[in-house]
Amino acid sequence: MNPITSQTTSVSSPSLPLTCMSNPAACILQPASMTVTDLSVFYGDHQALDKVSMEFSAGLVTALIGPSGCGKTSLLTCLNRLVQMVPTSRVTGQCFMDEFDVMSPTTDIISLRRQVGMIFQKPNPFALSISRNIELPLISQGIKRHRRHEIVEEVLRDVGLWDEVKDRLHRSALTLSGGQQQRLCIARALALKPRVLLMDEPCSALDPIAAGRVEELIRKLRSCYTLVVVTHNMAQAQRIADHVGVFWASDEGRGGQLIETGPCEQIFEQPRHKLTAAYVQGRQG
Amino acid sequence: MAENVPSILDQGLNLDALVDQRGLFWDRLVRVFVYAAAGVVAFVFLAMVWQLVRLGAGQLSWSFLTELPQNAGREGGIFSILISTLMILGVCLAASVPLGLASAVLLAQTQRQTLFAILVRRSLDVLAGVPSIVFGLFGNAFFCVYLKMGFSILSGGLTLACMALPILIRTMEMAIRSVPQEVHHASAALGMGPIRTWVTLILPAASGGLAAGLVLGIGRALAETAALIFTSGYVDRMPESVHDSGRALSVHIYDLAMNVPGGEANACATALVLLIILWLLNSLTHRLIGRWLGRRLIYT
Amino acid sequence: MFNFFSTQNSLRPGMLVLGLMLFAGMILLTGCSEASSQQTTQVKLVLTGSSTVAPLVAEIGKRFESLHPEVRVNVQTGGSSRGVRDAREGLADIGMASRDLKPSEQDMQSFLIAHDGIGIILHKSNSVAALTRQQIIQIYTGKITNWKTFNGKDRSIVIVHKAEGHSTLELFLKYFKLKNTQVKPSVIIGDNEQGIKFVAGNPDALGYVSIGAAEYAEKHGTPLKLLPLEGVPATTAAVQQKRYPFGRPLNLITTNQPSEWAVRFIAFTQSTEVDDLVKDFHYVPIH
Amino acid sequence: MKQRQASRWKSQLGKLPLQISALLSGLIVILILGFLIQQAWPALSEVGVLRLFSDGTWNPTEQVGGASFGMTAMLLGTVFVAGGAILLAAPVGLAIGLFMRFYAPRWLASPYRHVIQLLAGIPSVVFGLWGAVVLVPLIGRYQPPGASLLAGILILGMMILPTVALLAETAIASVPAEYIRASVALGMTRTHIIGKVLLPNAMPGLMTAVVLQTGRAIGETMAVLMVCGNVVQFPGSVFDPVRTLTANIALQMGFALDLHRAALFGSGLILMSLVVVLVWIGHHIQAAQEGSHG
Repeated sequence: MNPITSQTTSVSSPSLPLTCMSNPAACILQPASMTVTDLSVFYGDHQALDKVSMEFSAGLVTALIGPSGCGKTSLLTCLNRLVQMVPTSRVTGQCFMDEFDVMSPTTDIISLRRQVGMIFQKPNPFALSISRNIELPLISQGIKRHRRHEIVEEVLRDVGLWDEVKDRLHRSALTLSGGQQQRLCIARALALKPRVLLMDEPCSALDPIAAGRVEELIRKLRSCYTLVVVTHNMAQAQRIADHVGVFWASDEGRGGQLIETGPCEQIFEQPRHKLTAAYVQGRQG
Repeated sequence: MAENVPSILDQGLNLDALVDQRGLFWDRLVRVFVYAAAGVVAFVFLAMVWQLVRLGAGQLSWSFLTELPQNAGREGGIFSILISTLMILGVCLAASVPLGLASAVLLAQTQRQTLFAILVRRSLDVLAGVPSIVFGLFGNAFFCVYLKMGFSILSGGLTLACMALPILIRTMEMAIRSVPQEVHHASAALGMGPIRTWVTLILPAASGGLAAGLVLGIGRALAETAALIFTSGYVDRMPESVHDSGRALSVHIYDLAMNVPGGEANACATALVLLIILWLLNSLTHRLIGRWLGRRLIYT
Repeated sequence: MFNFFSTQNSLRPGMLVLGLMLFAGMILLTGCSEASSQQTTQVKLVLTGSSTVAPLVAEIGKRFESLHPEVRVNVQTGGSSRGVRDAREGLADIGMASRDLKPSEQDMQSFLIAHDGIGIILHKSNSVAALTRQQIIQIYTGKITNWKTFNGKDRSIVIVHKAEGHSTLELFLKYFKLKNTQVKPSVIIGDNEQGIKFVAGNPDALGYVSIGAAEYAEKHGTPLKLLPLEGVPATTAAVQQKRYPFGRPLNLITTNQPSEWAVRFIAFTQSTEVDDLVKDFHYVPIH
Repeated sequence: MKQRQASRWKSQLGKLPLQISALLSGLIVILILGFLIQQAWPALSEVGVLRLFSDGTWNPTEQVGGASFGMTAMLLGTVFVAGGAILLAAPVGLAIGLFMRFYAPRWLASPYRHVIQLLAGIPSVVFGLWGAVVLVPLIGRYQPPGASLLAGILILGMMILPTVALLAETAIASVPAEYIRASVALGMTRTHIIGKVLLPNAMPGLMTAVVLQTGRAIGETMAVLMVCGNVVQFPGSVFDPVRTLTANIALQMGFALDLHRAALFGSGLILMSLVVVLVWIGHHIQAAQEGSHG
């Protein structure tokens, strides 16, 4: 029995605790670790990522840093196979979530995406009401209405949005501020009880105060979820990450490569690769 | 028909910046021509509408809409004509909307220019240009004779469906394409299946544009005459089923104007009814498109 | 779906409109299909053919329907030849023709329902009172082009001619021994009504239509007048007395094995019960 | 395993109806073409394509001396009416477009545009009605019979004018505002800007509009049928009546038989090929435009 396919039933089971965060010990679904091996991504003739191998440890925050256009987002979209929505895309290499093959053609990608949530750079709530935004994915899992309402409240409390929006749950999500929208998107992803959460520059479209709140949220989510965060903000990476992967575009046009990976302190204080040192210091100074 | 929707969003250009140079011959000549054209066109069209109103308004009343035509349409109302028109429209929409929507969804989904998509698009372009009388010929030969439907509302409605299809598909595809790609991504990332994504997110988001396309299609179908004369016929009785022949509003106008001495007044009155319906639909389209554009702006 | 609307009303007016329209369409269709299922128990008589006969038969059909509610009579115009053809091929139960059967159509049987004639019509304001046969030929072949020749106004003659395929045209050409290529028309019209309408709207026009249709229009205030032909006034009375030289029969056409209801309908059409309708249309009853 | 395959199956199945619908929509043109050819075949094979053009007159039912199927006069009638209408509508429509964009006082531009939009929605049969009731008697008063080439050109021109004007305005509006600002900054006059900057840049859009509306004028039936007089002849002047191909079909389709009917489908084929050529030209203009603008 493959947990990727069994996920659906366990989520809808009423015995499941409402949330991990209020009581981490009650997590039934442990955060999963993810491993990629020799992963390359092509868009048509263009190669975006070149033979990347790395591990994202369960329950830890891994930050991906590096200049623009070096394949960080491509790597992220491989982890939930969103990459295949680009019609010309092609992926080689392997990717595992715990011991299950993500890239296998027999994988149920719907179930996969429910376990591997994703937050985008630009907040992208649907043009629906706030509560509807969270409920919609739950409806497609067949969760009953009263249960959905409980989940909406729980996840909105988790992201610290409940007190701000509880009186206008039926107003359009587009009336929220950018920071609120992004937290709503995180809440929407959490409602599915993912084991891994991918974040593509989640704070870059937000003002510093809103970004601070999202960052705080990320720290709170640590240990309940495996988090993979792409960021351009060195200080932020330093604040939130346990592990850091540094990417660099290769010179031969073969796309981005992973040039260094390691614990956060090591990358920022004793970088081994000279490009890492330059990049980290350049940005810091 | 108003197939095109001119710039609803003005580009914010300061038009007062364009001025004529005083006394320059060409500037003056062009200005005179432009103003004269605008004036003459406005005058001619206002005269036309006014004459229709003058000839037809006297006949308009509630009973005109609710009574059956008498004496070849000279007297009485247009009730059976309205019902036939509605039934023709119903058949037309029932056939063209599902087909059009499905085709539009498919065409909007194909990001790459596959041969299939190119061929379908090109043939729809040609279909959009085919004269309505040719649709009439085809409808007569195919639906009435070959499929043995005879002169019937069914034949007429299906012929109109073929006519309305290209405009439906074109506007619906535009509407669907205007939904940002992020919605697809967000939905996929949340593990929602394609069917649910389309039904609960994409189509509702595009609904304004879809409805506008639908209204445009209805407008085209309502205005059509030539394709209907040889498919749905011109029996002015109350149709009992879609297998009966039925006379559409536009065919009624034609018949009263050309074949009925003393039918002008009722022809003009019927034309006024048709114009009012079409103009209501037109303003509905503009509302929908305006709202739809407005919502798109929130997205981007 | 219901939930969707209840929470999203304000956000989705387009969806609402779409839904309503589709809903209305479905109601219409179900209504139609119900109506058509009732239809199957009914008898449907289809008549096609001459546009001269059609309005009369349509009225007779209405009366027939009121006597036999299970029957529905559908009348479509399309010219005499088409009427004969449709009846022969079974597309119509009965054909209508405003002429006799041609030698090539002897496999069919015709049933006389009324007499009619073809009359020359002018606008009422036209001062010309009579034209000889020769003069009409000269006008139609373009040798005389102005009303001045007949002491009318100095206006060119607008010649109204019928479109190819109508039996009125065939009879006209036959009667005046003309070929269609010799005729130099100013305007081509389709049905009788169109011709009457055109002449009534044009003081310089000259045309030829069914006498019945013309008299009917004249009586209802249409400004036109019928010219006598070879000294005989073009009236229903003259047709009735068989004095008018340019008369024609109005026929119903069937195959040699007409259906039961077709026979009953034809019998009804030929009966005295509909003489008042025939007279209303200014045709001449056969009795 | 089973569940996964089922879900793949489902997504494949979901796409199939869409493909079938799109295929059906695309096939309608083929179906129409096929049926036109099939129905026209007796005329094409027995009479021959050549005779459709070489026969001097249109007398498909003539008993004495044999039928003739010449469509040249009607084809010419179509060309005259449509050509005249577009010659009338194109300059005036352009002027209206310019008026709405650059000349009309601010308070007038928007209501004027709205009126033009309403006019673009008037069905052709209403134009025909007005033409038959008002315009034809008016012309007839000066030059009988009134129903004439001129009436056809005027009515058809009026009919396509609003759409030409709206398309022209859209084409003009699509010229980047920077061009105009730059021209204004250079002190160019209004006519200069329009003639040297706006029109050359808007030309592909204008041409597409003209081509598409020519197609519409060629295909128009009802309005033309009601005002043109429908005599098959080469018109000697604009006051002579003409018959177009479309009016010919509408006039005779109801009772045509055998070869006559087949010949009418033949004329439908001619109309359709005219339109295909126009659509093709329109596409090339558009493609050239997109090519030049990247």
